[in-house]
Amino acid sequence: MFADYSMSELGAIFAMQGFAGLILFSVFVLMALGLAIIFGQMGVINMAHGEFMILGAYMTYLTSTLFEAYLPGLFSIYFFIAMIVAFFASGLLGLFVEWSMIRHLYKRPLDTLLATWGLSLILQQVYRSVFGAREVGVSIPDWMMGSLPLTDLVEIPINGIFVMVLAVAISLAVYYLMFRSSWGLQVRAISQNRVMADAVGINTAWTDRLTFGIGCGVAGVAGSAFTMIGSTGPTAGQLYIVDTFLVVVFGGAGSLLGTIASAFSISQAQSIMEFFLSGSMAKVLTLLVVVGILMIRPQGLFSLKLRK
Amino acid sequence: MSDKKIPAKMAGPSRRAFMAGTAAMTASLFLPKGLRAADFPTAEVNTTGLAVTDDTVTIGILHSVTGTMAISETGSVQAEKLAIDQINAQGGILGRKIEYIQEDGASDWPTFAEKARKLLVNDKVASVMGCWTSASRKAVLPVFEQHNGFLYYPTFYEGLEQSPNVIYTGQEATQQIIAGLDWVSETKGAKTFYLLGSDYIWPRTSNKIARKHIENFLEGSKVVGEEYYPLGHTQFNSVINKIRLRKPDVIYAIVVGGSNVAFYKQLKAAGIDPTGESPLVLTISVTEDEIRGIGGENIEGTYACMKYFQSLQNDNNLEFVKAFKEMWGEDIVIGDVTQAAYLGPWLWKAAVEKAGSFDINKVREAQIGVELDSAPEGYVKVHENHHLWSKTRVGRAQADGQYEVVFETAELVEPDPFPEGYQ
Amino acid sequence: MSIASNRLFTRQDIIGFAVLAAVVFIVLPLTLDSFRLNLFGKYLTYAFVAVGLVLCWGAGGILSLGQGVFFGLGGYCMAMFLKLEASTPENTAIQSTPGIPDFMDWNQLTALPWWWEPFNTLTFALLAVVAVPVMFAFIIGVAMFRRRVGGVYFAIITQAFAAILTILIIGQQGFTGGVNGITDLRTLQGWDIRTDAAKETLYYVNGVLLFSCLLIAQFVRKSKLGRLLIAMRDQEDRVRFSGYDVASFKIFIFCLGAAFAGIGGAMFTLQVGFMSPTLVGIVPSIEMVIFCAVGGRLSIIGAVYGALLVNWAKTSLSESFPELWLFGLGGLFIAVVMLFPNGLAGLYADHVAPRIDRLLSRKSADVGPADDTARAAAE
Amino acid sequence: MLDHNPNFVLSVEGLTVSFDGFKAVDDLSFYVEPNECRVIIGPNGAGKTTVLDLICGRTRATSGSVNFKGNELLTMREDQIVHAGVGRKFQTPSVYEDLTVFENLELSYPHGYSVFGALTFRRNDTVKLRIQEIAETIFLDTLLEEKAAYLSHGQKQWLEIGMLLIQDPELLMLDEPVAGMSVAERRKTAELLNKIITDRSVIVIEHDMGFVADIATRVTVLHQGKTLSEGSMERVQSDPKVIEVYLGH
Repeated sequence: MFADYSMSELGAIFAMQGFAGLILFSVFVLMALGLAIIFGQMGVINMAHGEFMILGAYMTYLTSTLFEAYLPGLFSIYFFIAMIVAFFASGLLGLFVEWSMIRHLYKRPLDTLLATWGLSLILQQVYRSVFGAREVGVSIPDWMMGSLPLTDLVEIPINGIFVMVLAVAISLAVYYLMFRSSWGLQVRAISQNRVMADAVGINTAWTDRLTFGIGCGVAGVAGSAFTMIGSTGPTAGQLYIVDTFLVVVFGGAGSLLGTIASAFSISQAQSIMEFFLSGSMAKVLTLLVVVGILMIRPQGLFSLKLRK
Repeated sequence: MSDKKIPAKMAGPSRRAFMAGTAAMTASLFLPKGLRAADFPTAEVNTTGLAVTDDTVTIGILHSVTGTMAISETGSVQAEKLAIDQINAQGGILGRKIEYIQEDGASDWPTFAEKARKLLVNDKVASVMGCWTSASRKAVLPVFEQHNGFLYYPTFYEGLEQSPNVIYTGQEATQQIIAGLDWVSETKGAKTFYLLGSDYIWPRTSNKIARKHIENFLEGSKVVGEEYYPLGHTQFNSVINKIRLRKPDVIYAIVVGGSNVAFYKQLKAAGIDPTGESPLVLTISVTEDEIRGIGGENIEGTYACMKYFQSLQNDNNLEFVKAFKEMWGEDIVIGDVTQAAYLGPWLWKAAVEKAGSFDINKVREAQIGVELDSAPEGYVKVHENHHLWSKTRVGRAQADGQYEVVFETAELVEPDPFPEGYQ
Repeated sequence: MSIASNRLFTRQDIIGFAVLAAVVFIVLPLTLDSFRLNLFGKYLTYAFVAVGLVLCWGAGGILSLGQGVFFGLGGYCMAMFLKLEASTPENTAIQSTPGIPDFMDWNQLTALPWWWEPFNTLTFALLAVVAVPVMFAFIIGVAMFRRRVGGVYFAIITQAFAAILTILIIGQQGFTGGVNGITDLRTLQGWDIRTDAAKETLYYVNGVLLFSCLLIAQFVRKSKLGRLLIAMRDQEDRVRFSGYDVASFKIFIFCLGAAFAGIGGAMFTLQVGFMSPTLVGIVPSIEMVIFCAVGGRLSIIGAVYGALLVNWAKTSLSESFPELWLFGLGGLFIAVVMLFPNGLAGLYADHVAPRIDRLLSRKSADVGPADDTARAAAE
Repeated sequence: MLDHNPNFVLSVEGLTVSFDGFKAVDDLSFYVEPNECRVIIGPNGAGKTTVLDLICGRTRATSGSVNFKGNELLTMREDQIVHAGVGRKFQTPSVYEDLTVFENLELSYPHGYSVFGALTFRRNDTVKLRIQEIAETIFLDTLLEEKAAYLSHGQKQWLEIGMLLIQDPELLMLDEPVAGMSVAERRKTAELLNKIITDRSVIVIEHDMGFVADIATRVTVLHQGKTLSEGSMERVQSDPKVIEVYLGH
């Protein structure tokens, strides 16, 4: 298939395809980080994860509308405000959901799956009632929708760079929170031994709530970022759920590094296969390979071998 | 545009005068005042036990208002309700007000079948305005054929079907595709095409027809790529790179739903701005409705091939748009399918009044050849294959989310659901 | 359970089966018109899946989010047979290749694919309805349970299977009918399945099959295998170190659940008249779990009521409040999980069963043990 | 290994397991004779429970050999090891709380191990008699109808021992059988153990030295995954290395 092309063209295409893979990687990381915190550290299967993301997207939409109406001069930077709004909106909703539902279900992880599925249905209908059944168009500042021509042939989409930078920033923030803050220490302590954590005076109830809230907040930021590349509608969140769970499970629950490694390998596999095969088959093959590997290595890529 | 004067078969005496006096669209078959239900005794106009009383007739509306398809089907529901309101304002059909029972297909095909059965068997509705996706139509089709119901189906679709129990008010594939390809080939000199679609029957069949047409009828043209992505796919960077590699003159895109938004945003961000027309982007799946989600600034410059655009400047359409906005709000937009859905109740009304009966067999017979010269899209006519004769138009997307019409076929295009040479 | 009596049915079981039989075979047919009866027939096909889930999930602790895969496979096997019967050369004369299903013709297939050929025989198709889902379940089960994948992981991987199969069916539309599914099914060995009379007959066939599955499920639960499942759910290692090959029991119960689901799928195809990938995917698979949870994850009878109730609620809510029924459905999920973890069966066991027992007997040596188990598990 | 010494029921040789580089059991060897009651003691983290886990197949060894009556256990599945005649009681009582005492014992009755066997298993008089007999041995014959969840901690321990006894294993491994018991229960348990260890080999992990002295034929002291000392109770107690480890502990 490459016979007709010059070396420089091929080089350019491969560079851009590599970049496409990296964007996909960043998208996966953003999708999965929030869930990795919630599912990996707390064992809660949050099927409403996609709806938390979409809440972030809707918040971005609202912010953009407000800026267009009242602060048109600052429109070009509204996106940063929108991400903060998205974080707090999804995070607060997360806190509320934890308080009202999740905390009663910690001993029944499979039941969190059902309850959060119910939650996702309700949220979808709320979005539909509030924002309408149609997708909303989120206006993105012009500077974010362009591309950077690196050479004559290689063009890099700016929103791709933005997503990548965001993925790195959020990964670092989560890493810092989990491994360098006292909160992170508490979260890890609870995930290892809840009873003991309670006994040594950690406020497990509050830590759990905060963890869930932060996980949801991160999802909100991801949703906000995805307004640049995807659609914002009541049911858009469901598109992400399978991919997200597979990324987290494939990485090995409980390991943030694993989540990132798994996002990298799945995105690269999918990106490469998409280039050489047709889209649908690439997706099926990627899923099959992931599931196949999970069957051979159910604990995922990264997991501690523990003494029972 | 709509000054094509074809005499309506049962036109009332002072049609022009009436049109001036009402905001509602008038069907060419409007009955003169004075014709009341009493002139059409229920026992005579309803011999098969449909839900027709002395002053009402009940029809069904069957679309998804929940689930993933609600996004698309909402417009159709609105258009059908508008048409019903307008017909009632004019005195209804055979002196009877239209009442409707709305059912939710919930974006789930078995549910569509279930609800269709309910409407036909339980509610005995005289006709149904409904369905959007091919899958939902295929699901309800046996139900309509078994219980002899009558369905007005609004969506442009892949063709390959001609049921005695369905009137297809949207375009079948050749009506939508061929004229557009000819246009892009003649006026833009396009030679190479990259076909892209969501992975299901409509894009695949449409692309099959497009490929046959490009390869067999457009001299020197060829297809340089054809690709499908799962419904709901949101990552198109890889295919965009493939498109760069193949350097087609035209990207022929039949992407639907949420994927649409992702595709156009990523296309633009990757530096393929449709306004540059290199490559030119031609689609048959993006109406004004979809542009709202995509954002006009992201799709500006894309060409769409439809039979109707909201921006059509004819009297019928101006009134239609005005009435639609009055009913559903100023910022509403109207797409091709919405307009086709609007035709359903009017076509049915025309057929019922032509037949002088609600009986489905009589309506079916009367429906063939019915003409509306006051449809928003202009004059249309029902072909004996149950599809509509209609024009094909090409529009160029503007930043404000509307299309500028750049081309329309001189004549009505004959519907051909089983096109020879394209199989 | 008393040592002396290890009977297949306790008194409570007999009451449960009798009442259900009365509902399915007498009350519903007498009170519903043929359209509603057909709807309930459709709901009952989901009950097959729910009963299988009681065995896998309630008893065995194996939560599969991919039961739609088995339901769909069973349904597709039936649909393939019916489609071939409907695609006679006369019916399909307008096609380029008459005699093959219409969707194949639209996709430029000129001959029936080899793996469709056997579905010309009814016997093969009926066998396949059970065998194909079981084979899939067996492969998944061996791969997962031998490696001791369980709990959440199993749930998510089965969910991924549902996603994969849906994409495959939709993508390979020349062979599968794609997103439209296999539609326009007409006759079974010449018998028109679309008539009201046929639908009524199918309703009873469905009921009888459901009761057969319930009896099998009851037998399994009352056998030592049933107790082993409960034991495995609580103390898997103890079972293993009592000399049992835990994986083989899980594989068995998973396959049994798949077989039930396959039968349900086939009956769905027959009663509804088509099969489509929307029944295979993630959403229906989770909904099927909900039917089971609402009925009571530990009660096979409860599961049937769960399937009936949720679907009935879905239909009537969406008829009266089409734009709001998701609130109701979502609220139901949450309520069941938070407030009634043992579903209808739990409510029955807590409030109704004791009264019935008091009414029926003074010597209560035989109080429904399954319900006690349910309560204990909830604690 | 191949030339299995019939004098030993169990030969453990060079047994090693490492978790991410940490060797929990390091090149361990010991031998158990028929009818011997071997007690393993050692400070926390010495690898006692891990040794039992390795023998019964719960943890996979990194290297070494465990030979039981000519069978290499390291390559066998858990259930096969049980069928070979090895029974294992866990440290925390693991009984099926949702089932009755009777059903707990019934599930351990060595019959109907396959799927088909479990489906067709009949609760006949032989089974009932055997369960009754075991229940008497473990002091639970009056509680057969009781849910295991309602038993006291000590009773659960006995029940689990009973579940092993009903299988009549040739090698019985008990992990801290009297931990958490009241004095009265402890006495009864010692009595029970003395009764059941007479015609089989037993490996016991225990901390209670009085109890150990009561039942042990030989004692193995583990420290950091290795044998520190081995022999009779008196010999081990006077071993200076053992004293140092325990006092230093």
